[in-house]
This record gives sequence, structure tokens and C-alpha cells, in this order.
Amino acid sequence: MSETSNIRELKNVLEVALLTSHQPLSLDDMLRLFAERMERATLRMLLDELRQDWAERTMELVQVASGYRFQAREEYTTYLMRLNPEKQAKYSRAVMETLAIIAYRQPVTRGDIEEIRGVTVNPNVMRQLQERDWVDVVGQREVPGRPSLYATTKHFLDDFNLRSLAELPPMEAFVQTEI
Amino acid sequence: MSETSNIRELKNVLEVALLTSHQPLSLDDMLRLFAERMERATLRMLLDELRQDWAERTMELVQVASGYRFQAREEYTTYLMRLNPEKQAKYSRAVMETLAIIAYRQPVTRGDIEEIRGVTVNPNVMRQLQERDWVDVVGQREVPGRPSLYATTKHFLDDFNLRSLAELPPMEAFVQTEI
Amino acid sequence: MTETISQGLAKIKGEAFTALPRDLYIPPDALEVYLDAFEGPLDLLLYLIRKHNLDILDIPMADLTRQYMVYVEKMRAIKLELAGDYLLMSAMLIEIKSRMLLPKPTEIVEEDDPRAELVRRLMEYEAIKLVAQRLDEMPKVGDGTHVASAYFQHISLIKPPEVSLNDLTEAWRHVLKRASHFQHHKVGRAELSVREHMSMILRRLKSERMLEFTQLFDVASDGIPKLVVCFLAILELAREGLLRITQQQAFSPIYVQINGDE
Repeated sequence: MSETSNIRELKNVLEVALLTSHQPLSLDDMLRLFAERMERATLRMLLDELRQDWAERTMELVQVASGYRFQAREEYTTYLMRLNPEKQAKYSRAVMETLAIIAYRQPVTRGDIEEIRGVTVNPNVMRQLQERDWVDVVGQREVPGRPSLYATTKHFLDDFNLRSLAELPPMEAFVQTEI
Repeated sequence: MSETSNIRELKNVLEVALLTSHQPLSLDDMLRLFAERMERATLRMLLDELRQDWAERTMELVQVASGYRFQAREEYTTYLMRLNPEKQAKYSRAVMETLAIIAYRQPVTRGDIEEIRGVTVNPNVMRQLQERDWVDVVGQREVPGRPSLYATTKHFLDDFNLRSLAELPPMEAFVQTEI
Repeated sequence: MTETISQGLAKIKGEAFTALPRDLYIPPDALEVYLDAFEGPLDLLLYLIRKHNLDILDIPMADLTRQYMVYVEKMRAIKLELAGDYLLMSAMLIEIKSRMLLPKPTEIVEEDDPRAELVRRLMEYEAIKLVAQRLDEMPKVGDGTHVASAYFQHISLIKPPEVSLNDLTEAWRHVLKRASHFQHHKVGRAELSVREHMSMILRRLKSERMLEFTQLFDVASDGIPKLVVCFLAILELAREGLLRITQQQAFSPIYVQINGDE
């Protein structure tokens, strides 16, 4: 018995997934949506149809390096900029600590970060770091759930005026004096 | 000269803004989208139409404490959960009970929470709730030591799909079991 | 009886226990987990009341106190640090019990019942416990509710927050201070560059899928130290199970790919 009876329903699942995802979805990601096996060719065809369904609408389905995403058509940018999502002038302590852990311990999973900080990682924190293009996903750890591995980006090094991570201040001094 | 020539166009702008915003948009946010002045009543009417346009579709336009947002219809949850098998770590009972006390008895001090739960509040519990932005300090009680008073945030209501505290599940009185 | 015990124990992290071993014999290891399942003295008392189907409005104090004390003794035996809040409650129970032994006035007004305060607290705690469960089960953003977050091309009008290297190291220092298991951990330059190479290699393999081992080294332009670091990074990735390194037969090319990639 098929859980998704028809093409319309399959496309709907893809549409929902793409509209609610914080980051582009790869073909592999999208294949995981369905309990049943799907050919990559079928998936590509569905995505193509979905793109056409939205051809006259507000968002467009585009393909970028790491996968597919819906994005606002350019003509709406002027409006959206007015929204001015009042970015806070400072990152929270959670954001900075998470960034520090990723910088010093990469590649790490969300679980690793939680273990080190002792608190759950707020999805918003990861989003802020990814939006700023300081952190991205470099792979999955091969354990149940295949958690994403996060690492800092080149852009992070640029913004902090570093040529490589080796230029980050070493921590020996702190640890010894501190505890 | 009107920049948005017709209702269709106005609704499109709202649709794009709501689909790309990570957080709910208030009426004031949405009024900022348009260069021209718009009545709140007009905006409400447009939102209502937009909700109807999506009535048969994958996402629904809902209203929560801090505004409006599009979210995936419940029937897609099963699919979407497969996308992130990396489950959000569950909060402990201590965290959830503390949250419940703050939600239902706010504003409360740590002492109040300890009195109700009969155990000391672990500072880590408060930290988790504050980091998630579900709880914050709204003042001090004017007693010796001036302990902080905690309350839930708008963000808490948003995350729990609530428009106000009045929508919290009702507290049940103690039930004598038959077993 | 043993059957009910094991059933109850199996559900430890989930719902409240459904079965309490009447004789209280639980293997010592299990007992620790078992007692851990209680959130405090009130939770334990509620459990006992539910379990023995006692009337909350007319609690038999002698019974309840006795049962409670049995548990507390067990706790004292294995987890002394837990006992603080529990001991306080023992004292309260005993006090209530003794006050009930005092000669009563002919007419008992409800407020005079020494149990009133305890009952009020138990009822309040149970109500909170129930709504906490409800809250936990509600779909919420990040757990069951999926909100729209499609992309749009930001034009940077808003200056993003400024962060200095100092802020970052300060944050890291905080983390170290808190995470006690980091106490002896040193993050030196050498290790950092290995970690950096680990990320770089993963990134490259993500786009190119499979590479020949030698392709990972740029012998022409990288100095020896960098080559060594790169090699260490490959070893570390292999150790963490992130890479799959294959070779068809001796002396044939060695291939490196991300573990789990088809």
C-alpha cells in the first residue's frame, strides 16, 4: 500500500519540506522524506514539475551548490528589505559559545555541542551562525540518526582576520591558570 | 501612482514576506512592507483572503502571540520528521515542570518554584529555559534579597502555537484514581 | 511480582511507574535508577498515594509515613546527596503524624487538620505535573511544528553584529570553565590545524565524492608540516569513522570517500 497515493501528494510533501527547511535540501535529504524507495530520476521529475507549478508565483525553486531551495523572486526584495528584521546588535552568549565550540572542536555534531555546554542547542542559534555564513554542514557522522557535522567556513576566518584556525588563540594558558 | 496595483499583488507581497520570515510577523511588521499607507482593516482582510487561498494547500496561515506565520499542515509532520532524524533532545521533567509552574503561576521567584516542586531548582534548568527564550526575568520581588521574578515570554507562546496564556491547557484538579 | 517489577522498571524514563514492588526488593543497581525517576519528595509521596490508592483528603498518615521512610532509607543507603529535600519531608510527615495524635477538640474544623497544608501542596504539585506533561506533548516549533523559512536574498543594509576575536575566546573560556571534563584538555595550534584540515577534507569530499589518496596532498606547494597535518587529519577522520579508505589490492591506488556515501 503506498502511503502517498499520487503525484500531487508527492509534490506537496516536497513543497512543504522545501518551504520549511532552513537550508537547501539535497536529493538524498528529499529521498529520506518518503518511507518507500524512490528513484532519483522520479524525484528530479517531481522537482521539475514543482518548479513549473510555481513558475507564475511568488517564490522560485532554485538549485544551489548544496541542493534545492525555494527563494523569493527578486522583484520582492525591495519589500522584504523594508521589514528590516531588527537584527540584535549583539549575539547571545549561547551563539558565541556555540561558535567557539565549533571553531575549536570541529567537526562537531549538535550532540557534541550539547554535551559540552550541558544544555540543548536552540535551533535558532545554529541558524544565526549559518546565516552569517560562519558555520556550515560538512558531512554526517555515521551513527544512528546521521547527525550533521558542523565546521567553520572560510568566511569565518575572513571575518575574524585569520588565515587559518591555527591562528586562533591557543587555550593552554587559560586552562592551566583557571582551574 | 500606486506601487502595488492590485489586491493580487498585495497578497503576493504578504505571502513572500510570511514564507521567508523565520518568525511570526505582526500587523505592524507587515504594514512596513508597503511604502504607502494601509489601513489595518485592509491588511486584516488581505490576510484573511490569503489564508483562504492556502486553505487547500500544504501550509496554513496561523496566528500566534506575536503575529502571523505560515506553518506546515499537521498531516505532513510524519514526513518532515524523517528529514531531521536528529531529534531535538527532550527536556527533562524538571525543566518541563519548572516551565509549567512559571507558565501557570507567573510571575514567580525561584523560591516559589522550589516550594511547589519540593526540591531545589538546579540553575541549569533556569538557564535552559532562558536560553530557549521561553522564560525571562520581569522584575524583582520586594522582599529581602530582592529575588528575580520569572515569567514566560511571547516567544514561548509562539513556539507552543498559542495566542495568549489563556489558551494554555486547563489545569486539572487532583483526580482520585480507581486503580 | 517480579514480572511487574521489570515491567515498571522498563518504563523508567517514560511515564510514572505503574507497579511498585510491594516487598521493595529491587536489585541494588536498578534501585538507583528507580529512585532517580522521582522528581522529589512530593513526587514520591504522590506515587505512594496513587499506588496504594489512598484517599488524598483523608491520608492515613501512619501508613504513608512508614512507606515513605522505607524509601528514604534506601536512598540514604545509596545516594546520600539526594536525601536533603527528602529528609525535610520526613520531618514534616512525622510532625503531622504526631500532631494528629494530640487530643482533638470535639469539633474538628477543616483548617485545623494538620494534614491540610500537605494535601494542598500535593494537589498543587500533581496539577503542575499533569500540565507539564501536556506541555511536553504539545507540538511546538522545533518539535512537531514546522514553520515557513524559505530563503530570500538579503542585501546587507543592516549591519550584522560585530564580534571580535576577543569575544570569541572569551566565549570559549566560559565553555571551558563550565565543562569540567575539559579541565585537562589543551587545544594547541597543532591540534587546531588538524581539526581545520578535517573540515577541509570533508568539504572537498562532499563536492568531489571520491578522491585518490594522493590527491589530498598538494606536494608541490605544501611544505612538509602541512602535509603531515593533512595526513593526521585523514587518520583522525578515519578513526572517528567519517572516512572510508579503500584499496582493491596491494599497491593499487587508495581511494578516500565519505563514509556512508554511495
